[in-house]
Amino acid sequence: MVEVRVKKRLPKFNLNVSFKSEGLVTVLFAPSGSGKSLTLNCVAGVVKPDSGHIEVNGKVFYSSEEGINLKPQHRRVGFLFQDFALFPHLNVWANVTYGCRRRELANELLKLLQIEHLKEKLPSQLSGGQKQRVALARALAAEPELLLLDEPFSALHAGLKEELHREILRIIREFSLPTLLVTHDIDEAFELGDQVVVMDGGKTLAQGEPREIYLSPGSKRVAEILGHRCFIEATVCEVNGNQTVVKTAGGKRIKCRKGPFKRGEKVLVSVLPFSVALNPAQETNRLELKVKEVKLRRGTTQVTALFEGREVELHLPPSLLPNKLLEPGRVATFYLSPQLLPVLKEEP
Amino acid sequence: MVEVRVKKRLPKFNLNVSFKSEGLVTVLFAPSGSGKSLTLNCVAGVVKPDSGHIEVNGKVFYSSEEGINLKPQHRRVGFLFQDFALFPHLNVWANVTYGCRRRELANELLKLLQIEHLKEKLPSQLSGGQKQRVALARALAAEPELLLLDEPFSALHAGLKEELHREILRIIREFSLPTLLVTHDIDEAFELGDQVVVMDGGKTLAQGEPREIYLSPGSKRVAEILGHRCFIEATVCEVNGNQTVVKTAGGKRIKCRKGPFKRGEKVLVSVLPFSVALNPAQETNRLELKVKEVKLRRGTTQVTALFEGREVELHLPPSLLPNKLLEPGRVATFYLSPQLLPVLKEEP
Amino acid sequence: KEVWVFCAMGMRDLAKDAANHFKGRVVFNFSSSGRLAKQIEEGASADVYLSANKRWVEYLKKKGLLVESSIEPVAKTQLVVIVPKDSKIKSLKEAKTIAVGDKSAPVGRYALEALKNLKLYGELKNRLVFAPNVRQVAVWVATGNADAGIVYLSDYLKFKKSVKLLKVLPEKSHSPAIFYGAAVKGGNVKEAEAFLNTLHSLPEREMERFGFRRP
Amino acid sequence: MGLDPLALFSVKLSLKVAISSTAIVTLLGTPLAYMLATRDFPFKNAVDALITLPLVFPPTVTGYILLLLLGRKGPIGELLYTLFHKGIVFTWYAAVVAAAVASFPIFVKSARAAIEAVDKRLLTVSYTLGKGEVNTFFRIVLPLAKRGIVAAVILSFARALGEFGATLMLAGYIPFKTNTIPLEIYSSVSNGDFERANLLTAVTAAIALVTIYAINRLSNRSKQW
Amino acid sequence: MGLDPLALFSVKLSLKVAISSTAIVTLLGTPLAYMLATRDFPFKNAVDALITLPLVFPPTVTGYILLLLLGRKGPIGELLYTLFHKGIVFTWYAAVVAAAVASFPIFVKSARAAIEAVDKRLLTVSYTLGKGEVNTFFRIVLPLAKRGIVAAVILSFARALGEFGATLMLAGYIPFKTNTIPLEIYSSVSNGDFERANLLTAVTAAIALVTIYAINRLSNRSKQW
Ligand SMILES: Nc1ncnc2c1ncn2[C@@H]1O[C@H](COP(=O)(O)OP(=O)(O)OP(=O)(O)O)[C@@H](O)[C@H]1O
Ligand SMILES: Nc1ncnc2c1ncn2[C@@H]1O[C@H](COP(=O)(O)OP(=O)(O)OP(=O)(O)O)[C@@H](O)[C@H]1O
Ligand code: MOO
Ligand SMILES: [Mg+2]
Ligand SMILES: [Mg+2]
Repeated sequence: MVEVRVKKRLPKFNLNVSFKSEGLVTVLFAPSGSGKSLTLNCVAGVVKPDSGHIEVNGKVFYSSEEGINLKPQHRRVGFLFQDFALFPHLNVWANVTYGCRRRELANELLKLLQIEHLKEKLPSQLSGGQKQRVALARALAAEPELLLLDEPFSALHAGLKEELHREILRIIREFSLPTLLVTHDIDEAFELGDQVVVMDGGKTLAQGEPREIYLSPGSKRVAEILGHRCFIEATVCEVNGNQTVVKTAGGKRIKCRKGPFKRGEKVLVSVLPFSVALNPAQETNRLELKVKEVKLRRGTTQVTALFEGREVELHLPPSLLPNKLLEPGRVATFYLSPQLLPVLKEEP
Repeated sequence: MVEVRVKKRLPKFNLNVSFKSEGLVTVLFAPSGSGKSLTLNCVAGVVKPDSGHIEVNGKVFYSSEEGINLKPQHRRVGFLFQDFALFPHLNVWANVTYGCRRRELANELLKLLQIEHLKEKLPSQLSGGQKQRVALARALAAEPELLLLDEPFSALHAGLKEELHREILRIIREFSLPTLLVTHDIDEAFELGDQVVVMDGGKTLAQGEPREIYLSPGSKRVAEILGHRCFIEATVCEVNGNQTVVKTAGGKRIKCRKGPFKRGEKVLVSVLPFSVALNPAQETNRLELKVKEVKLRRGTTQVTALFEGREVELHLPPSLLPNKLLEPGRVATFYLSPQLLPVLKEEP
Repeated sequence: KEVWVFCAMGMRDLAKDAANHFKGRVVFNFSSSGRLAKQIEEGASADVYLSANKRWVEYLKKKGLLVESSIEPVAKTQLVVIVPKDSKIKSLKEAKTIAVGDKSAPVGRYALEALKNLKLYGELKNRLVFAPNVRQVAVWVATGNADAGIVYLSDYLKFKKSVKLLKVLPEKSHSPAIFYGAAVKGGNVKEAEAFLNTLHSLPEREMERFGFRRP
Repeated sequence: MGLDPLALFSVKLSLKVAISSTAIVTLLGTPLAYMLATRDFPFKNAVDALITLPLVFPPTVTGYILLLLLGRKGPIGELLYTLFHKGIVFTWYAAVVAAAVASFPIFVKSARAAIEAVDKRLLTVSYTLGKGEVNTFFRIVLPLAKRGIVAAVILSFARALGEFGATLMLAGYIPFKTNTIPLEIYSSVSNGDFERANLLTAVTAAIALVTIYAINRLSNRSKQW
Repeated sequence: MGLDPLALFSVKLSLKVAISSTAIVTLLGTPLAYMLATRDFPFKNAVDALITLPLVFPPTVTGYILLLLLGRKGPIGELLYTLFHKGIVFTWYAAVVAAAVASFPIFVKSARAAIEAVDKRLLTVSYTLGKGEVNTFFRIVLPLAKRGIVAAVILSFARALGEFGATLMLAGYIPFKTNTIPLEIYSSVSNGDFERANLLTAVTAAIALVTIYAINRLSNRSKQW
């Protein structure tokens, strides 16, 4: 269990985060410069908050009310810093074993992270991704009671990243190691996170399970941060068991994901690119849209279409191509799945 | 036009790269520790190669034969270092304008990269993503004749990354600025690259246009590096105009992507996860596979199925769910599109 | 026009007094006799050289740097034993540490000579502490770190406030402590001789005030 | 309790000497320290050792060696004499030379260590941004080594202010001409005039403290050089 | 051309004095430099300035002040006398004290600058890895400030080896007891025995060069402390 309530004023930046997570892995998800690293620094005791309360598994790290401020060396955190912060004068082995006495553990970690052969090298002789793995090994080798990972896989290639996702999850679960993970990769958040905390400009905006928060982000800002791109203004006209039915400005009725809305409420519908269903089904929405642009991407075909004058981006499986209907200028029929059309409160 | 042929011995690492690219943006794609950064360092003149030839738009930077070794300050490269290497004692503005005298340009770049408000801050007061953008601005502000970008967007969130992709491409095209780009993100390589150079262990393995090299990687190693995961052994049994037909060990005939193969040749078929076509079509392969695991991901449903005892990973659009047929243990029918089943030479 | 006088530390105050009586302007350079000799040898622009013994005068004479006719003794003083003001010591033998000038400083040579002649050297040899010049001896005694010290009478007079006189060394126990003066070749010889004359013609009483007598 | 004219002169002189010496040492020593820190050249270690010698030699010996070199008969002295028709021995220039030679090793050693501590990659980065070595030196090396170089300047100034042995040998004690404070203090002590010596010591201390404070302030204020 | 017994003794003594002094200065100076570099405490600037003073004062004045403090009538001297029934003035300990006081400011200033140049974040990182301040000091601060601290050690050693003025004042010139090389050189020069002075000067230079070389080698070899 991790509880973080922290206030900290910096010149031109105010941090005011607050979250509590029962899950093992809590992902901090936020745009660049939102205070993620700062939050981790407060938890690790590297930065002293102005006020607040930080507690991990019942151990109070910091509490302005109770006057507690544990020294960093007594917090037992394993911190992977965003810029690695390896000790430049120590070789890989000395860096990794700096905080631990168990050689076997260190050896195992090096093997796991595929940096065994680099034991003797100095940080200045490592590539970016190698440094990142050494930093990860160092954090894990200290046998921490809390893991703080600041973008731990950002410098790794896909294959290795996937492998390490699995391994790290295994370690975290094996030792029931509470973890705060910062990532910019929404798929990584899905893959690793039990809880996702969405932040912006130093504040916590929302929190929830990855899938839940992604499909019901609640507000437009949270949706944007999570990667939603197209929003359509509409009015709720029907609320039933598992759907919210809305009416757009153009009068089109669209079946959407359910949510806590009242009839007549002004809302936004987020059109997720992969909401496209390929077959008509009973529930799907049928839309005739004018295709504006078709782009081949790697695992998908990206179609930009116009819905009531607004650009909507839709992703189709590449196996559909070549598809004569999807040429710029033509009008094509799309079926959108209501479950992938979240409804958001319209903000003032 | 960029031509790079470089040899350099380091303790326990040999760099031996060689490529020539007519495209504007050349992506270096390789696993961590393959020598990408080292290659950029050689091009910038930061590291002196043992031998080779480096030429950009007709200007020879280095040539061991001709005895040319231009000083870094005369190469006019804009280098975004993987670890940013900002000047710690200079604020953002001074860092960005360090190599240029044109204030308007610097201002424009700061605005474009959304770091205008940070002008007065020192690097130590910036977040990771902010540092990265300052480094990018600094590289661009020097009005270089060659751009070297070492993972320029790795610390940014998706929304900003997409925006910057567009902007950077615009700048590169506007100034016809040849660019070497290192990235670990295959989608970024697709988005930005005119040419992709695949490297491994210090050597260049392959080169080509992103889509072309992705779908016809030629060898298993290149395919792996580009993110292919499942390979099935087979023998070519028919070669026609736009398909290669192979037969698996289990006797199943599979229509695959065309390639330079001869009948009877032993090959590997790479099963791309998004090769799944949703409808049966004339050309598609019909496979009955036993579902082993179904995982909900964000934009996709990941199905692990067994093909002749081997695990195959397939991605389905999420809008298909819930789908009773896709339960672990059941046998389901999948249609695979031949165009997304590249055939590779089997290596010894 | 000014006269440059290179003056041994031991007769500093006397020379300054002479300068007050002199019509022209005097520029002084004080140091130990030896060091001054070496500076002159290196070509320092000195006009007058005042040494604490004959040895350094001879040294420069041999190198042909002095106007030989001008070499003459200018003053004479006595050697005395001083002890800290609050000392209860009655004789030099009771002192555990005795400060003297080192062999190079004329004051030290005189002192060693005297100790040897008084048959004290063998006994006191291991209690001696050597100072680079005469004033240092006085400082050590004045601060109570040396139990006794051998200095010129002129120094005793200068440090009277913090030291007391134990005894005056017998005249015969050491070669006479005579200061010499000379004009330097290549310098302003005429003015130099004028200054030396002023020094020679100082009244006896005035010299005694500083602890000196006419040689 | 005031300063007599001679003491006052010595204070002014000492300031002049210490400032000149520090300026010379900084101007000559900084490039040398940079060379020693960043380059490999033949006899580098020899140069390094040679510079350290004036620190090891007792000041009197240093003074003596300088006298041999700069005196009227010395190789450099003769040259100066033919060029300018006067020597520098027993002038205030001699005091500057003595102070400079005495503080040079301290400056170079400290400044070199400071420059060596600068991340060499940043120099490379500066080169790639089109800046040559001189530009890079002033905009990157110097600011980043600032603390260490300021410490070196302070040490040099202090050492110059206190230089005694070599000055006495090379410049002599000439009232109203070469009587720097240390020489004047020495003279006072030899005169048994302890009060004057104490006063001058206090003045030295005051000058040193004020200067150190000023240098520190100045260097802290200007974030950028 | 050999060394007479007295000269030989002075060489041994000087080595003993310089090594002892450097050891003391390093042991006391390093923690102080660390405190000055990383902490804020009241009168920090005053402490800093106070340490610098021995550098500013002419060595004779420093020696005189030490004599007043450590002499038989001085506050510290009296204490030593009641405790050990002997003083240190005119013993080789006095030479060590003089050398240590003279080299302390150089050491602390240089070492402080070196420690200040260490990236403070790495200390934090060490704390988060469970290491306390002492551990962190030895495993992070010291190795990273090594170059600067080694330079400081060399400067201190050289300064100690060359210390003359204060030693002469505090230890006196006592043959076979306190005659360090500089004092012996001075004695030779005043005797007009220039050959012996030159020989001793050469010996000093040799010792300095060998020691500096050795310290540099030693510190380069041990990549980790
Ligand atoms: N020492 C400091 N002084 C002033 N402002 C600071 C300081 N450190 C950080 N900031 C500001 O605090 C904000 C949050 O920084 P933080 O490093 O926590 O961001 P982040 O969420 O980790 O971003 P990124 O994803 O880019 O790493 C930034 O806007 C940054 O400019
Ligand atoms: N100075 C050096 N001495 C010895 N080996 C080095 C040195 N610099 C780099 N290497 C090695 O060279 C190899 C290539 O390094 P490089 O930084 O080019 O990798 P990269 O492809 O950029 O990897 P990444 O994606 O992790 O940044 C690595 O295995 C690294 O360990
Ligand atoms: O000239 Mo002195 O005072 O005997 O050394
Ligand atoms: Mg961050
Ligand atoms: Mg790299």
